[in-house]
Amino acid sequence: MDLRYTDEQDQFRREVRDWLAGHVPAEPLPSLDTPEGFELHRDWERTLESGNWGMVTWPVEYGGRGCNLIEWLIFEEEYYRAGAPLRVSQNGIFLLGPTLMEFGTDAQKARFLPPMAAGDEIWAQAWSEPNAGSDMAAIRSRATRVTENGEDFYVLEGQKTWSSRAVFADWGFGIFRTEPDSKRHKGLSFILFPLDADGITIRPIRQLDGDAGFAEIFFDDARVPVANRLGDEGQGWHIAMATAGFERGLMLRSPARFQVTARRLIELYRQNAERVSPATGERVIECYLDAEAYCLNTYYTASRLMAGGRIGSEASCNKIFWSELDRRMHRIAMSMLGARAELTEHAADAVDAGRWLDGYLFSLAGPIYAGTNEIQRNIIAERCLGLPRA
Amino acid sequence: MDLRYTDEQDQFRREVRDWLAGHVPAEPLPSLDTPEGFELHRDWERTLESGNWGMVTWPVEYGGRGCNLIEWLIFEEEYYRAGAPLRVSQNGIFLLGPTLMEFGTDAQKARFLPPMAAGDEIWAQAWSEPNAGSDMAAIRSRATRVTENGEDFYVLEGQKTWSSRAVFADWGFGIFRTEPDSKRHKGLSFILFPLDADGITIRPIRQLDGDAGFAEIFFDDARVPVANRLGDEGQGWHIAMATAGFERGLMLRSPARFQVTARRLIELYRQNAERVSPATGERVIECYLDAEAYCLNTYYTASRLMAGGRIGSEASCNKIFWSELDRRMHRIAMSMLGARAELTEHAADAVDAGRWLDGYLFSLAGPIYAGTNEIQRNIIAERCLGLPRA
Amino acid sequence: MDFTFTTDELELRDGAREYLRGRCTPETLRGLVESGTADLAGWPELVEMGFAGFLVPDSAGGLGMSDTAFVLLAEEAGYVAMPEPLVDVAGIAAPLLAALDSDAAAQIAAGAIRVLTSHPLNPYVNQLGTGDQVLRFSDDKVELIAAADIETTTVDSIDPLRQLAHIETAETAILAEGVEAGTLAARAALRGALFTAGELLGLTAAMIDMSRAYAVERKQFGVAIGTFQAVKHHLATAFTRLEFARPVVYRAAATLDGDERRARLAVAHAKIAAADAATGAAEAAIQVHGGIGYTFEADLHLFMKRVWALCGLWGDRHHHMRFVDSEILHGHLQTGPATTFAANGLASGQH
Amino acid sequence: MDFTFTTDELELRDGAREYLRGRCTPETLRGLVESGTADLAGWPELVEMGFAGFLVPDSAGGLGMSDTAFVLLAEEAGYVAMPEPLVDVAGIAAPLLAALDSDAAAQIAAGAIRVLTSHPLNPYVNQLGTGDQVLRFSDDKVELIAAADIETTTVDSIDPLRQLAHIETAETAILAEGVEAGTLAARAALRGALFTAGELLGLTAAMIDMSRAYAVERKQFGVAIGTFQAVKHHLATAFTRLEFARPVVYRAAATLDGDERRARLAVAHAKIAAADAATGAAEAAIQVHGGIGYTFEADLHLFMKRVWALCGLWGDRHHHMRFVDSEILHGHLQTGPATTFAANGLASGQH
Repeated sequence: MDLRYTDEQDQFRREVRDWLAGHVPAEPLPSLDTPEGFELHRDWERTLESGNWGMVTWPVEYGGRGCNLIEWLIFEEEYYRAGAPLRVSQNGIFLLGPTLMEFGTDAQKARFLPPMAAGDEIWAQAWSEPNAGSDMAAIRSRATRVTENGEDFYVLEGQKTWSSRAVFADWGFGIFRTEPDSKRHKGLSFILFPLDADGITIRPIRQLDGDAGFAEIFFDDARVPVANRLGDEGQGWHIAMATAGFERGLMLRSPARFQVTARRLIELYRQNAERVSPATGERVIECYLDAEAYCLNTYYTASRLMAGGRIGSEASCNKIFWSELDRRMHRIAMSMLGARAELTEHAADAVDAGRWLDGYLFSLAGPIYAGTNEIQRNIIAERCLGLPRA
Repeated sequence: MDLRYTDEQDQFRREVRDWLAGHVPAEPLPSLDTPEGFELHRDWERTLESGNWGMVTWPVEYGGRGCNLIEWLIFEEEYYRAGAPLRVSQNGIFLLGPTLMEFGTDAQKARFLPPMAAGDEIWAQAWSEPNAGSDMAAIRSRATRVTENGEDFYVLEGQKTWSSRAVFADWGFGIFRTEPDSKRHKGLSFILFPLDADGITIRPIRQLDGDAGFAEIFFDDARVPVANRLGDEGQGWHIAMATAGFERGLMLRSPARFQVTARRLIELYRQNAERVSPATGERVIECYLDAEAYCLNTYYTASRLMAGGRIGSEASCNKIFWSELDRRMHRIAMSMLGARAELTEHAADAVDAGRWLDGYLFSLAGPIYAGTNEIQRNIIAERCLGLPRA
Repeated sequence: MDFTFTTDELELRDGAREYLRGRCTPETLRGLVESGTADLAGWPELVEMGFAGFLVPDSAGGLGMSDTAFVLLAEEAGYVAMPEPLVDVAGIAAPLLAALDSDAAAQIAAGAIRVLTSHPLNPYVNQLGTGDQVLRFSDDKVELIAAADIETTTVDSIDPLRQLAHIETAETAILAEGVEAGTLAARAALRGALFTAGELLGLTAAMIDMSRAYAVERKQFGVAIGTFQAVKHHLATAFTRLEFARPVVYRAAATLDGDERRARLAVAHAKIAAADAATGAAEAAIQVHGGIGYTFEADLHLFMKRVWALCGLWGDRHHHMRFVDSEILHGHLQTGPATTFAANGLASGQH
Repeated sequence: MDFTFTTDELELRDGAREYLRGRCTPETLRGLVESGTADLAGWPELVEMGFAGFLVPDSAGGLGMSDTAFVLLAEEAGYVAMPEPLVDVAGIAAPLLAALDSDAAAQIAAGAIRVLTSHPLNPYVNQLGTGDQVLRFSDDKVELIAAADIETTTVDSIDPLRQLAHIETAETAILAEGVEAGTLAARAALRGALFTAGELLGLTAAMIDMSRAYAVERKQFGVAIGTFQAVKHHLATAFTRLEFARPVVYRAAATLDGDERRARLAVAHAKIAAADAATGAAEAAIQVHGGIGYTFEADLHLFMKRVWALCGLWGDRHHHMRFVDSEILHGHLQTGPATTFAANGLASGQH
């Protein structure tokens, strides 16, 4: 155990820091859930890719740098430290990307990964259905295989919902029932589809802040080539679980994100120390310590993975930890804002340009999406602790 | 709504206060879970009764004063304010007593209530069985009716557990299966039995502090007259639920008890203010406020009951509130004691003679006994909020 | 010692409940949100119901009801997330103007004018419309100002039914100055915090009810999600907090006119307890709702947003907690059994 | 940057685990409790296993292992609620005496003597037996005292396997004075808090495991109580806290010799995180156990009581929290991304 960075790691950090210092937009971009903001974020992805920073852990051939996990964490630290924009491409680069690496054919990788890293194709996830929220196996959308003019297609029918980015994105991925009368986890396949295909309709859903952060997707006789299927037919659930694992695992919420929030919370506390209640400071410290713990746990896990270990069901602990920490930090911040907590980014008086309110809204979704924390606790109890299913 | 005490209420308070000032032992009594302590507590009950203070809410004919609920609360406030001993008779006066008033025959009331109020007969509860903890309906102990020499008896067979006070008490009460093959809530009867009867064996159970605060009771061909049955045969569950209602309800944990703890906690904080962490003071205040809230809620409920209202499933809220508050107050106190938290009453250095540790141990049982807080939350969700049973 | 509401008070509450739940439905609110403005055309009807003059004496055309009863009304207004400025106009301005023998109280009761408030504790005025007036409190002055004389800047709240404005003005009519003004401002703050706590109780009850309804209806894993213990416990905890916050708020209302420090302490407790119950219930509610609670499609968001706004009004948790701290930990107020209603009874060792 | 244990360290851990779980079973502990004394006759076996000289250099007959590895050993000792004073003797006294070139280190490693500690942070000495010695730290002196020269008063702990004593003595051998003594006392405090945190991790894991086993076996309402979501969630929460406390403790061990303030901060975090995880797990465990957890009949009580004792040792939560407060809120230590391992790397803006 040696918790010092190597010279090479320090060198890598310097390189990232220098590049970001020269490229991160001086002003925060507008929300990526607005038309203008989405395109500006896409531009930012292209800028990143121009420096070869699109997805540093990917192999060079797909637009990456072949970085290991520690380098990835260093990259993320510098990224958040620099206040760089949110990654509009996150559904692609953090979820679908790793899935493609593991399950995709060479042709699929070559076709999809480079434009994903370049921001040329932005991906939406399409996990949920109206009756398949936390119960992901209750999928009803169908993909029926047909042959026309010698070409094999899937005809997609049904509905997806809570599809983040779908309002403005280019492509979507999700699982569909390819075996007609199959039940639950069986007979599902993982399929990629262009969002502008005939037969696909997008209905934006207005989220708490009024923006259309997600959408419903309706499929009515939408056709995609069979080559858009990832993995084997019927293997959809297995692949989706792997993808969901990435979502709950290391990459979706890198520690730097929460360390930035903890630092801002400390600043907010200092500005308000005279007026807040006596416990507030310690509550802030507890958040700082937990953000540190999350960072330490991530480095610890990354080191073990690099040494050949595997990440298992304990990834569910991650999801619980960061989501509840994030909500707590923003709850405390909201409390410190007092009568100004309700102000949006459009209000001139809003503290820190309304980012605390915005962050609180977002943090409330944390314990819900990617499997509610109730489901995650069930998973921990059943798979890590061996308690019986009900 | 008028939250001022009447002159008569003030007068009653003075009377209680004066009497207690002249009678409460100067030194705390030893634990009532020791042989010596038990008898000293019994003596105290006799002293109380000598002043006609055994159970002030009971009718005069049974040794009471016919006080209403507000007077009862005033009595309790003065009782805790004076630092008077724990009520070793509580299973009798707070649980069985009210049950007898509601379901007992005149003969039963006349036989059992006066010695109960006088401390001459101390009662143990016998609710649980080894396989019927939170699942109270899983009772297996049997009472078989037999006639011998023209007299009707119940023959008791089986085992009870977690029976508080049973090691030293005189009588016990519990429910037994009187209908041989009955299931769950049916076929049970509520029976009173002398603990020194032939065929009854008491095995003390050592609790966290090392004292035998409860016991197992084994029944092996133990005979009690049929007249010891409370209510009708088969009505046992109904009566037990009423008794359990008293346990969760107003009387078992009167607010004064927690207000004393909150006040001591404030004192402890003041003594340690220089060394404790910044949040401690506010956590103490939150306890004080919750103890006040518990007091207010009790007065509010008492007033409604006096105006003809009834207490329902929301009594489960009480159980949750006081038990979690009590644990929290003692947890904070333990934290303030630092390296001296582990000291028992036998250690000369123990802060406040080890009462905080003792109280913490006791508080850990709060969320468990009288129906775990998990069960209470189920009850609230199902009966107060109408959520479906699993 | 009688901690119950009178039959009159309960009947008025029931009437208000029936009226508000019929008129101010989630559909109504949704319509107001979509139209982009909190249309307050319903005010005359509220006046007709007697709400505007609820605390104005009979002699000035009001109902002459008690502060305690007004808490019940505020609860009902909270339950439906009513956007109209009931607390400002009827809870604070009207009785204060009545106490100052101002004609304005009768005018409020009659619906001729609406008087909003501006107070150092609150940086903005809510729902200021043409024709309204503003009662402005500051350290040493209480002024009554006509909307026509006010320059306003709109300020955007996350609650789409709150229309906030910064106000600036020169032309004013001074109602009180110096010490009297300070006393009036303190009284306004007490009433503002108390009645806001009442609204928070109502909002909390509404969020629990709508979550309960959703948990009964929504199915996952083949059963209603309300069968899951985690869902039950989220709502049972929220319900328990609400049950224990209510009497705290009612006590504050019933002792508002008693000993000043005790009243201030009771109000601080009320605001803290109601805000904590509401904040906790909002988080439980969105967790029970899942994704749909995160959207404009469910009603929940309107109630949560109102909660977040009201928590900061008339003194936030920090403001009130610091007062409790100064009295309890660093002051000499007696605590323990027999002190809760001390200022009204024997207790606290006078004997 | 390598946040993994070496194969050697893990193998030593596994060996210690096998040995301790075989030797120090709940039945053994129960026997010790019933006999009314923590019989420490097992110490020679611990010496033979190399535990006593774990941190003593090879040259002095020890294993010469790292602080990091000792944390793993402390975890295993905590997991079985081992009563012997491993942390005192092997974790603090031995390496400190070795660093002072005292022969006593080799004697500890060889099992010839046991040296306990007395420190201003801890009011009592634990497990002091005839023939032992005490390393006493104070502000300006470090002394080594033979038990024979010590007057002791027994002090009763709720943990039946902790045998506490007040000590008083005149005859001492002074090992260090002045600034050096202060430095040594501070180092002892760091090690004491760190290794106690390690023990707390082990105790936490043990309580979770025994609760898990009980929840699988115990039936209520016709099913194992582990099927109930409330039981699952109690234990899942405890498990999550433990998972996130572990790397915090390991980091503190790995950086103990680095920058002094950073090391102090890391140890404070370790003690806080481990104590919080343990306290929470103890409450979850007793809640899952129900009544039986409240008795001497289940093993749980021995583990809970040890937790309550250890939380107060080598600085309680308040002590460590105040240090964090002074550094983070009121100091100038940089926080945010890239500062966690700052003293060892680039970070914190040197570039």
